[in-house]
Amino acid sequence: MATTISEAEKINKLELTTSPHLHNQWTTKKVMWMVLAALVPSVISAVLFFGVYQLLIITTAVVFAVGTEYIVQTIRKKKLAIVDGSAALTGLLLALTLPPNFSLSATAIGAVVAIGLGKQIFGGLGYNIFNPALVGRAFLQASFPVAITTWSPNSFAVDGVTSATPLAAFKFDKITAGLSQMFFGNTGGSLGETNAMAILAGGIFLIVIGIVNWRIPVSMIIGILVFGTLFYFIDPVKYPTPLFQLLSGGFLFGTFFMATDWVTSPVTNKGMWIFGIGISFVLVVIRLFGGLPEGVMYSILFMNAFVPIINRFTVPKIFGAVKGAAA
Amino acid sequence: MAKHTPLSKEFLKGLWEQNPIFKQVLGMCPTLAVTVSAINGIAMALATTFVLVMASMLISIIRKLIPNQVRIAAYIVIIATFVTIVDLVMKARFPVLSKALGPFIPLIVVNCIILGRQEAFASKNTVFRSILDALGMGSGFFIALITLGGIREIIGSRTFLSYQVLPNAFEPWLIMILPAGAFLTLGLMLGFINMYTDRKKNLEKESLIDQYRNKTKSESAGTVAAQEGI
Amino acid sequence: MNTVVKMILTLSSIGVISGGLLSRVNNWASPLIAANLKAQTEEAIFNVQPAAKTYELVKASGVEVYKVFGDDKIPLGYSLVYSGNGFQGKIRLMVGLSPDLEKITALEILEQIETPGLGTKVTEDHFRNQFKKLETSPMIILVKGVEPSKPNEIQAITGATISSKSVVAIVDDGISIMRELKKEGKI
Amino acid sequence: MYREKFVEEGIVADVKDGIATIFVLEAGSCEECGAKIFCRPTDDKRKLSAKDPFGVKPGDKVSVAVRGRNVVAASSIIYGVPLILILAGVFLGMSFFSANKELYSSVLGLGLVALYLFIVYTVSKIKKESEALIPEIVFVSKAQLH
Amino acid sequence: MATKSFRGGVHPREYKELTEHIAFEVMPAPQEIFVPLNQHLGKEAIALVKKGTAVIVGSVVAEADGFISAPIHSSVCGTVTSIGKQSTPFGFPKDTIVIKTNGQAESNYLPPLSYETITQEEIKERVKAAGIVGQGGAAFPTYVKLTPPKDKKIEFVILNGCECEPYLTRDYRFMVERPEAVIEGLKLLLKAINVEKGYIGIEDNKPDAIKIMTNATAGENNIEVFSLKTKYPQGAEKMLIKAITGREVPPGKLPLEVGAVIQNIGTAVAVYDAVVKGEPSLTAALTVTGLGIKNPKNLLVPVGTPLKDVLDFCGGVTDDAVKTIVGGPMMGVAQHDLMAPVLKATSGIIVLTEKEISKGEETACLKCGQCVSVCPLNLMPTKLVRYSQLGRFEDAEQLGITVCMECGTCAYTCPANIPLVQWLRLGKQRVMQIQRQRAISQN
Amino acid sequence: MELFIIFISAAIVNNFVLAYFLGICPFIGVSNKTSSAVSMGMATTFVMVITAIVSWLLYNLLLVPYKLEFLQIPSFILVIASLVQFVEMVIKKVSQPLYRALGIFLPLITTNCAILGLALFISMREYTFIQSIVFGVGAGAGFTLALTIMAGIREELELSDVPVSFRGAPITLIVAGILALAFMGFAGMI
Amino acid sequence: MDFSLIIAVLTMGGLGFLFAGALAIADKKLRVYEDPRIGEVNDLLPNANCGACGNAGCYDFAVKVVSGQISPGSCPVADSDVTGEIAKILGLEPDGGTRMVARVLCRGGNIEAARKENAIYSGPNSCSTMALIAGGDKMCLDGCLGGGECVEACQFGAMYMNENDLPVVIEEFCTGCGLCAKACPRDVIEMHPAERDIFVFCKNHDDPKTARKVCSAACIGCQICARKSEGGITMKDNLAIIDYSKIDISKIPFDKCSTKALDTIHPRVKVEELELTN
Repeated sequence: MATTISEAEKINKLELTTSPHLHNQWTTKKVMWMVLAALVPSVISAVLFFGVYQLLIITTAVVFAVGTEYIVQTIRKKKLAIVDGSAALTGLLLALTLPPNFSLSATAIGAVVAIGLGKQIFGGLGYNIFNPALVGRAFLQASFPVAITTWSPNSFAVDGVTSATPLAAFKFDKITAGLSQMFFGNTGGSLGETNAMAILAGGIFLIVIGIVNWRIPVSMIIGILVFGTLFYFIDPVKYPTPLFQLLSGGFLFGTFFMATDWVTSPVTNKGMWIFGIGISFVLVVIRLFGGLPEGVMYSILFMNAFVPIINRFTVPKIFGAVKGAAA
Repeated sequence: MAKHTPLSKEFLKGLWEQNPIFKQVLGMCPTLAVTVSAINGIAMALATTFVLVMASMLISIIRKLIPNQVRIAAYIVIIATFVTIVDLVMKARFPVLSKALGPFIPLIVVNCIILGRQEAFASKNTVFRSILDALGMGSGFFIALITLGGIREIIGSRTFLSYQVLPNAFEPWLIMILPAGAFLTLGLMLGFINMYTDRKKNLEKESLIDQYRNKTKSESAGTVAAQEGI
Repeated sequence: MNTVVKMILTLSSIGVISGGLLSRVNNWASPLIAANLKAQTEEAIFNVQPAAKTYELVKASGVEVYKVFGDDKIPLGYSLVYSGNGFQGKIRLMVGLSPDLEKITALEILEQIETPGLGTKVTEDHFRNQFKKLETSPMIILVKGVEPSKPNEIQAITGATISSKSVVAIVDDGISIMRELKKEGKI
Repeated sequence: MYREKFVEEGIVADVKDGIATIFVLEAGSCEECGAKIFCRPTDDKRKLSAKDPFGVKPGDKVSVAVRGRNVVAASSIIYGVPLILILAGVFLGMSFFSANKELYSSVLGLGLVALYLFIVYTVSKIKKESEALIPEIVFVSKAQLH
Repeated sequence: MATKSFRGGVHPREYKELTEHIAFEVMPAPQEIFVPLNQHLGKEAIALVKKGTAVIVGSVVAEADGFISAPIHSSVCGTVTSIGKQSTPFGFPKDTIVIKTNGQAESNYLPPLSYETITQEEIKERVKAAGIVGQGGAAFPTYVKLTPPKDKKIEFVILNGCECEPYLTRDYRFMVERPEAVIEGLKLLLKAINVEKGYIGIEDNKPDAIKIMTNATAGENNIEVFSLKTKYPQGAEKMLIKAITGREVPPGKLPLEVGAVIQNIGTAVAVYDAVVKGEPSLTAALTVTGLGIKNPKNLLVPVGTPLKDVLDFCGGVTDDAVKTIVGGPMMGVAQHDLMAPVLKATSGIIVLTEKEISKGEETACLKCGQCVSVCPLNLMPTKLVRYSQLGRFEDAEQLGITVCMECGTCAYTCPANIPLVQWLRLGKQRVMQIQRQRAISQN
Repeated sequence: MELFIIFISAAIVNNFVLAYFLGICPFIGVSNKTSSAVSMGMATTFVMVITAIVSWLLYNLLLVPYKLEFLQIPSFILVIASLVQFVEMVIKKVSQPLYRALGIFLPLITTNCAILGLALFISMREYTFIQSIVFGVGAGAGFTLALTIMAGIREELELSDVPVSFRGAPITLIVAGILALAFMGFAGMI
Repeated sequence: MDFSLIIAVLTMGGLGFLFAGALAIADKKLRVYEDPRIGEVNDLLPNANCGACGNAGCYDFAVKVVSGQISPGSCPVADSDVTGEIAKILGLEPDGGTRMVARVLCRGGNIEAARKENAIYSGPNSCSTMALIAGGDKMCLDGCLGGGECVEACQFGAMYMNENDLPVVIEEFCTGCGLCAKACPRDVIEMHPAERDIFVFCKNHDDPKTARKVCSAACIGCQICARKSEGGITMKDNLAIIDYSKIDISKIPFDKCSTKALDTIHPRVKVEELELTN
């Protein structure tokens, strides 16, 4: 051994890990907070259009979601991971799908169900099969069907029409809302889904920084335009225009923030296309033939159930492998 | 083996230890379908228990006469006969209940609890034991159905056995009386019951290990001290 | 060979006993069941035609329709049993009609599997009572959110538009069939 | 689906013409099922046939594997095609017969299925192809006590 | 010239600017060298010396044991002090010859040969005798690569100038400083395998290297230079072949399968030196870099020099250094003992600081699919890793875990910071164990 | 149109498994293999169609004319049980290797519950012959759909960190509950 | 006698006849005889399907026991009562199989084993993954890694990690199934007959100098025991190996083993002595 301590030996402790020794900038926490940031425009729009009370709904949802996560993780003696923002994100997403002036107690129930039944029961972050926020929302829809389809008019409304969502107005009364009205959010609807502009701002931000894979939104939009056009040509009176389909209801919100949820969407590129187009198809079927005016939530949940199968069917061909012969 | 079991045990095991719903997860179809309200659950459980007891009794009486190859078929016919009797009696005497339970009374025939008990117990045991066993299983089924039906009724429509138990301020959760609610409630119930038994088991084990650990620690501390002393 | 004979014998005799037993039980039960059914129908008929005293089934019609009479065999109108698709499945209902088919006396829902707590509100008095004294010409109209202003309008149940709509459609359908039958002179 | 592989362990009961009959030790997914008493009046289902590339002897413990693709193909042959045939037969019959058409068309449908199954039974080509679908022994641990 | 590439891959920050402008510097022999007997893929070499044997530069201290093995030469003059287990850069101790240097400069090279008159067999013999191993990382004996099985038709030799690992600039320096050695080395290789076509693939982040090489090959009809997209792992054999020829090497097969032999730039230079100068594999050309190094350098180091001495030669490490890696940062091995020596195939020593590693806290898999989309071999790391974690190795086998080459793109990109490669490696190891057992059972 | 509605109703809106709880047992014990689910669905559909035919004939040509409706339950269950046995015997005779190949991987007709339910619904709802068959196909399709989805999810669940107490039946029921919620979107399609 | 009764009786009787006939045919053609004793034996077995007996599962074991291929005592998990019961069913004399117990043959816990001077391991806390990276952060490359994979593998709750991060086997709970031994990537756990109490608690093959450096509880290969035990202990690759067929306990120089690697099992607490909380 060398008698003098060399320069190199000054290092206190060397870290022993496997390769690779470099990592890109992303962490789970950072991703979650980025998505939360992308939702800010929608939150602002909700408050502007429907009043300050909506902030209470949002806060309730977030607090109860995070609280449930905290409690379950404590009971299961798991490492507390509430700072990663995923529970808060679920709460916020849930809140944004609720109608304005929704009751706070029901919001709390929804948030608890979303985290408890939608996420933690499967093992927590990363293991859930269904989008937790949508599970919460579907639970509320099934429990309080009247309250959750009662739309209070938004603050810029000039007539009574805007208190119903454009889709419900179309379904039951064949009234079509104006496209620009829908684009800027001057219609009835859930907190986060009315203002297409705000959603697009957040969604495109997420695609640009690489969190959201563009394939899902693009395939969904292509899907709804194709199926929408198809039916519109079959009977333009009975069925709405494809653009109306695109801008109305929760489609855009679902496209950018619900369907693209990493955990519950396919991992393969081919799978993402199938997933997106599948959602659009189911959605058009529900909207046009089902009893409900809106079906984004159901169609996403429905396709979530197929994700494991899609993943299995779209396993990419291993590099160099001959087709058909598995390695 | 069966001879060593006390008679009380034959009855009691069905209530909790081998509860057909909570522990054996059998007969899911009627359990989920009829428990919209507690009263339906009770009716279903009574009907099932009746069939179970009668079939068990009869089969344990004639168990030595039935050739092994046709035993399942014979059980099915016997069970179906009793189910039909129940069905007819209900239609004749309790038309409202019969309507509420709809097609699920006939499905008692294929309830695994009944056939399972015949195959596993009545065909091997004496009449008296078989009846006790059947009564126990029936009661276990009863407990499960009334709990599930009660929970769903209370939360889903604020009432229990048609008496309002929750204030009007409570907005009923309609989901509880939908199929989805049935699945979720039973799933959660099974999970929490497992959790309770698992926890009990774990606590026992942990306390044993802890004691073991403490003892060995003190002893090894002794030996280490002894070694250091040398 | 012995076992085969034994097998066949056992199962056949179990079958025979079961058949015999069930036949006996059925002999006891079937009149009671028939009585129950009759009582149910009767109750419904008298519910939709409160003034009725007697009734008879109109056989030639091809649909289940009862002609009801008050005291002294005065024809009071008809009770029509009709069904159609609701939100979740079939809805079967009975509607009481005046002899000229212009007015509904009352409505009874016999069977339905609508969403519990929501679609099932069609069976509740609040909804059904709207049909009392309702005019049927030219057809029944469903309105949403506002109070009915015309004598042939019905207000939909909040949150269960489709179920309400279905009930109205079934009633409308039934009445139009009745009108056809009336024209043909079958009732 | 096609990549899936079902693996079972069993003991060889009999070998004939390169096809081994294997007594399966655990009944796979049946173990968890509450309704198993209904579907197993005879325990014959514990036996399965498998191709034998190793030359096993009775008593050997083996693992048997079959591709998911083959399971689907095999069940299509014996359930899927008859399903389509019976539907075709019945719908054809319903538009063809006039009196007592329900009974006759059922007989027609079932007859078609019977004919199909007879063809499967006799035509050696189908037989050979269907034999290609059966499981194959993939792992042998020699019998310990023989 | 269109930029060619493959599907998947990532592009980590390069940090090549630290050393790319610095010319090779020769490091003097240290006081003591440690020569492990296993510096190559394959069987350990057999020691020919004993304690007390005097050696000079170029003496053979261990001879090859079998076909896949390589002889080892002393890189210094001195005396063998011991033979026993010593730390190696692999992380595990291996049998090692320790030689104390005496400061003399005697050498015993092989006779130089003229590359114009040399025969195919002579080249192979020389490569074998010189103990040259692949410089790409796996240290596959080059002689073996030059002796393809008779039934395989080899169509071209590809020289791998990608150097797709971040930080490393060794191959780049070779191309810039000794283009003629690279080209002549390639020609010798072509001759040795008796192949017409030679390709050189270089990533397009090294435009001057591409330019120099293109100029240098201007007169050669049978050698072509390709500019490839800068993307990790462009330098992996399979990816390189795919990018240049469009052919895909089947899973579990060698490049020979599609008629290709891949050699590293460093190997070509070593072959050239061995033939023309008669110099056996004595020095490792390596890049010593990373933000944790005070004076990053490109060095020519005697094989067997302890890492510690190399780091000291570069001015030592900074206070915030946390990790020392031998090899590239994506596939190299983290070191725990700085007495581990530099080996023939060592391409770099990197000292990293927290800042460069940028590793976050590990969370559960989010199934984002990033690993699936970057995997150059089209595997599904997300599933494979979960199978490996749960001990379901047979399922992992079915999904092709053995195909994985541990390039690390998946772990680099994973937002949940899961040590994917570690689990994949475990899975591969166990699956291979299972496969071996199965093979035994069937015979 | 009536037929289409019956089909959609049985397959999706009032799915046998998710709305009527028929055939829950195999649903809970289902393996994680999609191919097994598809195969089992196929076999069950086949048996369901045969059951629909036979039970319709039995009910309308034997029980009703002779006023034996009260024998419905025992006669249906006997006929179904023997039918299933018969089908298996025929299949076995036709192709022993195929039958043997599937025997263990395809726990056929554990769905007596669903099949008896089917037969009872047919007589209760007074379907016509064709309607009965369509109903049988729809029910089989719905069963296959639910089973296939569950097989996929099952695999995912095995890879998940589900709390120990909730593994097995509880989590399956909860997934079924959420699936039932998702299927509610199709309500009103009939 | 009314008509419907006759028809009902005929219908059901006929159906029963038909079904029985079909079953009879099926039975004749398809039946496999299963010894009823298989089921009885199977009911007695622990049904953990651990595979320690070398069979595919408990049912497999039952089949083989009944057919006489293996003895009832070869289930290492079942206790003597169960073995006796099984033997009774088969009409055999009960034979007591040798009870095997898992032994942890490493005492290099956190205190004894030296850590790698200059490095810390960072990665999943699992033995197998630790072993992959430079052999974890202990210097000894043959010893226990302390990741607790054996404890996870134990299905009977018979193991725990002590404060020194070494696994401990609770002998009374150990069924001898050997799953822990299989789980250990370093093969530190071995299965031994329960009564065996002398072991070399080390697996290190390093030369004496290194061994002394890496762990204070290592067998340093000094050979003293091998010389004195007259063949009961042999040295292999710097590690003492006990040959249990030749060992004579009186000849073993326990006090000469400086690291106490060669040792007997310390007198332990019996589980029966523990106070059961309920």
